[in-house]
Amino acid sequence: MSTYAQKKGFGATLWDFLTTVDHKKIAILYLIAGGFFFVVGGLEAMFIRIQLAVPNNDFVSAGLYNEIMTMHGTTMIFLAAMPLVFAFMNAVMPLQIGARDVAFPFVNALGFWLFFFGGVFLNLSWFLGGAPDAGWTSYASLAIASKGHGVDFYVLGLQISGIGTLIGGINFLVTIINMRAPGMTYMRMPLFTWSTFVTSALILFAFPPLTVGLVLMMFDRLFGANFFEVTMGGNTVIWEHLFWIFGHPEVYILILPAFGIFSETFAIFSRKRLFGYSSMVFALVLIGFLGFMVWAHHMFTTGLGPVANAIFAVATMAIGVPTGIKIFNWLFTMWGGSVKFTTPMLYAVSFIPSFVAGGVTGVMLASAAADYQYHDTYFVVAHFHYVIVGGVVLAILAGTHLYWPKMFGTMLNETMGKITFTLFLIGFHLTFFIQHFLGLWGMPRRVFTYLPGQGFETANMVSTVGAFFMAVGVIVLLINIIVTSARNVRVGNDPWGDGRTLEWAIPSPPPFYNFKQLPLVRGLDAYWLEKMEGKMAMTPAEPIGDIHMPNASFLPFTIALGLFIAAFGAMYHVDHKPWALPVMVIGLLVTFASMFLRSVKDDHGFHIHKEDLIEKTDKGVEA
Amino acid sequence: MQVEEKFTYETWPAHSEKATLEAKNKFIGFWLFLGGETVLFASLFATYLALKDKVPNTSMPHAKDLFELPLTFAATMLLLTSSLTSVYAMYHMKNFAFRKMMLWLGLTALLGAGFLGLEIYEFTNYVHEGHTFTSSAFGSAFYTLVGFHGGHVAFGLLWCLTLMFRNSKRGLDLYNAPKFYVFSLYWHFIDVVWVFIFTVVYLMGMVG
Amino acid sequence: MANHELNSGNPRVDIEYRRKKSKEEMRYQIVSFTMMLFLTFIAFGMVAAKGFSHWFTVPIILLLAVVQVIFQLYYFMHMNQKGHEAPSLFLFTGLGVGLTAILTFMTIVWW
Amino acid sequence: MKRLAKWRLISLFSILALILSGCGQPYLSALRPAGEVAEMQYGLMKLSTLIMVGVIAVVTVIFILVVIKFRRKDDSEIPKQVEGNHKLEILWTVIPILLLLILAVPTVADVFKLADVGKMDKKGAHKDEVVVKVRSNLYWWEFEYPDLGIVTSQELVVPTNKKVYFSLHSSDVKHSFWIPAVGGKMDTNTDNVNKFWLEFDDKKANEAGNLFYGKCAELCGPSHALMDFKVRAISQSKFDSWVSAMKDVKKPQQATSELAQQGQKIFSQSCIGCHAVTPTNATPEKARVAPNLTNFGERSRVAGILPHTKEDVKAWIKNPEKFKPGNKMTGKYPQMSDQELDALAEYLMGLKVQD
Ligand code: HEA
Ligand code: HEA
Ligand code: HEC
Ligand code: CUA
Ligand SMILES: [Cu+2]
Repeated sequence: MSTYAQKKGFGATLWDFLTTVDHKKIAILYLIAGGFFFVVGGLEAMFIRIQLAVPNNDFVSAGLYNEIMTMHGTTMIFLAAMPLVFAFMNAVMPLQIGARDVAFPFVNALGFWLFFFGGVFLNLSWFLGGAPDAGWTSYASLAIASKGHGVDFYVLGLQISGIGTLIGGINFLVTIINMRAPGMTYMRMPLFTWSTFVTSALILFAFPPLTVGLVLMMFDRLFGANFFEVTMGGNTVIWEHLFWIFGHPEVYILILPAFGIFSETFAIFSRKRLFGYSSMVFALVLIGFLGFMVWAHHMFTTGLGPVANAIFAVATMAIGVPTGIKIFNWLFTMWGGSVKFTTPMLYAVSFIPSFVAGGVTGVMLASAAADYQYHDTYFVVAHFHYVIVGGVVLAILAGTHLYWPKMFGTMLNETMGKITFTLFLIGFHLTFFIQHFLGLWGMPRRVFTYLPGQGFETANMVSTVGAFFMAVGVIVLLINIIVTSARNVRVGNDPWGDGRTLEWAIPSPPPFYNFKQLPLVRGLDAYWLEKMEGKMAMTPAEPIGDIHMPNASFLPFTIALGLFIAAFGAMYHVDHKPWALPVMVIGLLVTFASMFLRSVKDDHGFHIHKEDLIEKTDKGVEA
Repeated sequence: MQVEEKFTYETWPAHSEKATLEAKNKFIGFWLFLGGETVLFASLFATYLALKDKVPNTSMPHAKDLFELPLTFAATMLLLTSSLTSVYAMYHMKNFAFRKMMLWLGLTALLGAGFLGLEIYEFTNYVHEGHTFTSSAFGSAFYTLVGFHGGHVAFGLLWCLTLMFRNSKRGLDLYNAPKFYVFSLYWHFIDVVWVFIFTVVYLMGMVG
Repeated sequence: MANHELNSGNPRVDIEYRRKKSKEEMRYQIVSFTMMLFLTFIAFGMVAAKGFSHWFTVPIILLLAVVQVIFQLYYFMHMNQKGHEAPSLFLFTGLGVGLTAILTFMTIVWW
Repeated sequence: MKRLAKWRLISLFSILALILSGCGQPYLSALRPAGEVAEMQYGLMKLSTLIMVGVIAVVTVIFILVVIKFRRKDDSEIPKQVEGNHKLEILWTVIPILLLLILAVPTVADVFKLADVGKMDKKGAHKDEVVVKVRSNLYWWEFEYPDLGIVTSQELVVPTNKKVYFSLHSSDVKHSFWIPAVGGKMDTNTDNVNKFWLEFDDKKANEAGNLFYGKCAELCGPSHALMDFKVRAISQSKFDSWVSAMKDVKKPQQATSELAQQGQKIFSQSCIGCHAVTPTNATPEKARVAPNLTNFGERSRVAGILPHTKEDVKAWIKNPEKFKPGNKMTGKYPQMSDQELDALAEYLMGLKVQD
C-alpha cells in the first residue's frame, strides 16, 4: 500500500513539475537540467583531455574529436553555465526583492521548457548521425561546408533554447522593475539582484543578433539562401560579427551573476556590508555597457584593418577598470570583517586570485598586435577557462552550497564540500595554468592531436591529470548531494546564521507564496538591519490579506514541444524526406494552437484566503 | 482592483492599460521586448546593407533596377494610415467606447491586410525578374529583412483578429485593456520599422 | 496626463477633464499623422524628382525617417507621457547597440 | 678548482637549457622570436606580462593579509559595517587606467606598424620586395611568387633579413596562416585578400636549422590539426639561386632511373590531373587542386606531417586517409600495387630542382 502511495506520489510530483509556474520549482528544474548538462559537458571535456594526453593518440578519431570539442563548448556555455545561473536567479532574486513570484510566471516556465527542449534537440545529434563539428563559434565557411546534420542541430537547437533565454531575461527585468517590496529602492537591492538585472539587460540586447545569425545560417543550410556563399555574393564575416556581437556580451552574461553570488557570499561570511556598494553597482552597469563595444577583439586576425583593431583593443582594455573596482571592493569587504571559511566562502576566496589571473590574460589578449600570436592557441583556451571555471563554475559551486538549504531545506555536508573544493581547485589550476605555455610554444587550439617532438608532451599530460582531479571533485559533490538528500535534516530560516538579505528571513524552502505579508524594507541588507535591532523577522508592510497566485499550466511544455517537433521537420526537409514538411507543420501547429489556447482561455489565477494563511501560522506549519 | 469587474463609462480608470499589477508588468515587458526587437531589426538592416547589390553576375538585377516608387508609396500609405486607425482605437478604449474601438481595430487589420497583399504582389513581381531568395546574397538579404517585417505584420494581423474574436462579446475590462494596448504598441512598432525599410531599402535603393 | 487618477470628489468633473485631455491628445496625434504624411511625401518626392545628388538625398531622407519615427514613438506610442522611463531607457539602449552594429557592418565588412 | 668551474659551466648551461626549454622550441615557439614581427609581439608580451604580474602581486598581497588577519575568532563578534572609502576607490580606478594606458600606446603603435603593407602594392618592378601569395586549401598550402612567376606548395622558401609581404586567401573554408616563431597569424578568408608582412632573422633562422614550423590556426575540418607547413628561411643569395633553379623547370623533369621512369609513367596517368610538376603559375588557381610537386624531393615532410622518406611516401599514396582524415586526395586515383608504389616513390623523391 505504501509503495502504491509512493508511486502515485511520483506521478503527481512529475506532473507538478511539468506544469509548475512557481519560480522556486522552475529554479529546481533549471538546476537539475543544467547540472545534467554540466556533467555531459564535463564528460566531453574528459574525452578531450584523454585524447590529448599523449601525442598521436587515437582514443577518438579526428572527426569525432571536432564534434566532442564543439559540443563541449556549446553545452557548457548554453546548456550548463547559463541555466545554472538562471537556477539561482529564479530561486533567489524574487525572494531578495520581496516578491511573491516573477512578473510572468507562465513565461518563466515557457523559458525553461524552451531551453530544455533546445538542449535535448542539440544533444540528440549524437544519436542521429553526428554532432555539430564547426566549433562553438560555428564560423560560416566551415559550418556551411560541414556535411550531415550536425550544424543544423546546432542552429535549430540554439535557436529554440535562445528564445527561452531571451524571454527569461525579459521576465527578470520586469520583475525587478515592477515587483520590489515596499521600501526596496534600486539602491537597496542586493547585488545579486543587481547582477540579475544587468545580466538580463545584456540578454535582451545580445540574443537578437545571435537569433539573426542563426536564422541566416539556417536559411543558408536548409532553404538555399546565400548569405555566406561567397560565389553568390555572400560574406562570411557577417557571421563572425553577428556571433561575437552576441558572443562577447554572452561571457559577461555568465560572469556577472557569478559576481553577484560572490558579492553575497563575501558579505555574509565576513559579517560585513559590501564595501563600496554604489561603486559595485556602477561597475556592474559599466561592464555591461562596455561589453557591447568590444566584440571585435575576437576577430583581430580576421583582417578588419588597423583602425578597427586599435579601437577595439583599447575599448577592451577599458573593461579591466570596472572589474578591478569590483575585485578590490571584495577584498575590502573582507578587510576588517569576521571571515568564516565555510564551503561557499572557500570558493569565493579562491575565486579572487583565479579570476584575476584569467582577467589579466584577457587584457593581454586585448593587446591586438600581441593577440596575433595568442589568437586560436591554447593561450586563449587557458584564458577563458580561467575566467569561466575560475569565475563562473566556482560561483556555481559556491551558489550550490550557499543556496542549497534555501532551495531544498537541508544543508549539504560541509566536509564533503571542502573535499570537492580542494580537489576541484587543485585540478583546475593544474589543468589550465600550463595551457598558457602550450599556446605560447605554438600549439593551436581545436587540434585533435599533435605530433611528438614539438615539446608539447609533458604539458598536455599535466593538463590531463588535472582534469581528473576536477572530475573526482565533481563526483564527490554528486555523492554529497545524494547523501544529504537522503538524510534530509531540516534547517530553519537562516541556516548560515549570517544571512543579510530578505531570502533568509523566510522559511527554507519558502512557502509557495513566499511572503505571507510583503516585508517593509528599511535599508540595504534589510534582514540584517532587523536582526541587529534584535528582531527575528521582517516588519510587514501590509496587513494579512488574500494572496493572488497564478495557475499551473501544461501549455509551456507543449509550446516548446511543438517547436522541438517542428525543428526535426525543418532539418530533414533538405533530405527530401516526404514526412519532413508535414512534421514541421504539425510541430508549428502544436505551438500555435497552444499559444492560441493560452490567449483565448482566461487565466485569472486563484486566491489564497487570508483565513487559510492565519490558520497555517497558528498551527505552526510554517514559521 | 478586480480584473473581471464590470465597468461603466464613469468608473473606467484613466490608465486602464496600467491599472493592475499584471497590466503594468505587461506594459513594461512589452516595451522591453520592443527594445530587443530593435536590435533584431538593426542586425537585419546591417546584414542587408552589407549585402546590398551583392550579386554573382552583373546581369542580375540590382536595387536600382527593381524597386518601384508607386508600389512602395501605396504600401507606405496603407501602413501609415493603419497606425492612425490604431491610435483611434486606443482613443476609444480610453473613453470606454468598446464598439468604436472594435471598429477602428477592424479597420487597422484591413489596412494591414492590404499592405500584406501589396507586399506579396511585389515579391511575385521580383521573382519574375529573377530576383529570388536563392538567386544571390542580395536576394537572400532583401527577402529576409522585408520578409521579417512582413512576418511581423502577418503575426500582428492574427493577433488583432484573435483579440477581437475573443473579446467581441465581453466588452472592455481591466483584463483585456492592456492586451489591446500592447497590441497597438506592437502595431506602431511595425510602422516604425517600415519607415526605415522604405527609407533605407527602397528610397536609398533607388537613389543608388 | 499624469499616471494617477484625478480625484476632485466629483466623478463627472474628472470625466469631463479626462475627455478633454484625450481629445486634446487626439488632436496632437492627428497633427503628428499629418506631419508624418507630409514627411513621407517629401522623402518620396525627392527620390522621384531624381534631380538631386545622391549625397544630398540620402542624409535628408534618413533625417526625415528619424523625425517620423520620433513622432511615432512620442505621440502614437505615448513615450512623451510619464511612466515611460524604463521603456525609453531600454529602447534607446537597444537602438545604441543596433546602430553600432549597423555602423560596423557598413565600415568593416567592406569586401 | 677546475672541476668546480666545469660544474659551474655545466649547471649554467643546464639552467640556460631549462629556461630555453621553458620557452619552447626555437623553430616553433612564440617565446623564441626569430624576426622583427615576432620580436615586436614578444616585446608587447613582456610588457603586458610585467604589468599583469604587478597587478597579481598587489592583489595577492592584500588577499593574503585579509585571509590571515581577519579570520573569525569569536563567534559573537560583529564587525563595523563600513560603507566604503572614496580615496581608496579613486586609487584603484586611476592606477589601473594608467597601467592600461602604458599598454595601450605601444599596442596601437604596433598594430599600425604591422599593418603597413604599402610597399607591397607599389606598381612597377618589385625588385626589392618579396611578395608571396598564400593560398590555403583543405589541409595543404600553396605559395605563389607572382613577381617571379613560380608556384610551390607545403614549403615556403623565403630570404632572410628582409621584409616578406604576404597576401592571403583561401579557396575553400577559412584557415589561418601562422609561423609562431616569426610572427603572429593572419586569417585566410574566403571573401577577401588579407595582407601582412613578416621578416625572418638570419641568425635565429640558423639556430632553428633554417626551418620554421608553420601551422593552420583556424578550425577547418577533421585534419585541421595536421595542416602544417614548413618555412625554409635562407640567405638572399641562396634564395636567388633557388628561384632561378625553379624557373629553369620549364617542363616536367624526366626521370633517369628505370624505376623512376616507370613511376613517372604512372604519375602522368593517374596523378598529373591534380598535381603539377612544373612551377609556373600560368594555370588558373581553380585548376590547381593539389600541391605542386616540382621540388617534392627537396621537401622535409610528406603532406606536411610525415617524415620525408620513401616508405612514408608510399604509405601516404597507399592510404592518405589514414594520415589526414578528410583530405581531398583520397579515392581520386586507382589503387596502386606495391610495385607501382615503389616506382612512384622513386620518381617523386627524385623531383629536385637543386642538387
Ligand atoms: C566568463 C567569461 C569571460 C570573461 C569574464 C572574460 C573577460 C575578458 N576577456 Fe575573454 N574570453 C572568453 C570568456 C571570458 N572573457 C571566452 C569564452 C573567449 C574565447 C571564445 C572563443 O574564441 O571560443 C575569450 C576570448 C577573449 C579574447 C579573444 C582572444 C582571441 O581569440 O584571440 C580577448 C581579447 O581581447 C578577451 C579579453 C578579455 C578581457 C579583456 C576580459 C576582461 O573582462 C577581464 C577583466 C578582469 C581583469 C583585468 C582582472 C581584475 C582587474 C584588476 C585586478 C584591476 C587591475 C588590472 C589591470 C590594470 C589590467 N577574451
Ligand atoms: C562554461 C564553460 C566551460 C566549462 C565549465 C569548461 C570546462 C572544462 N573544459 Fe572547456 N571549453 C569551453 C567552455 C567550458 N569548458 C569552450 C567554450 C571551449 C571552446 C570550444 C571550441 O573551441 O569551440 C572549450 C574548450 C576546451 C578545450 C580545448 C579544446 C580544443 O581546443 O581542442 C579543453 C582542453 O583541455 C577544455 C577542457 C575543459 C576541462 C578539462 C573542463 C573542466 O573544468 C570540466 C570539469 C567538469 C567535470 C570533469 C565534470 C565531469 C563529471 C564527471 C566525469 C562525473 C562522472 C559522471 C558520473 C559518475 C555520472 N575545454
Ligand atoms: C584529387 C586530386 C588528386 C589526385 C588524383 C592525386 N592527388 Fe596527391 N594530393 C592531392 C591533395 C589535395 C593533396 C594534399 C593533401 C593534404 O595534405 O591534405 C595531395 C598530396 C600528395 C602528396 C604530398 C604532397 C606534399 O607536398 O607533401 C603526394 C606525395 C601526392 N599527393 C602524390 C600523389 C600521387 C603519387 C598520386 C597518384 C597516384 C596522387 N597524389 C593523386 C590531390 C590528389
Ligand atoms: Cu586549415 Cu585549420
Ligand atoms: Cu570577448
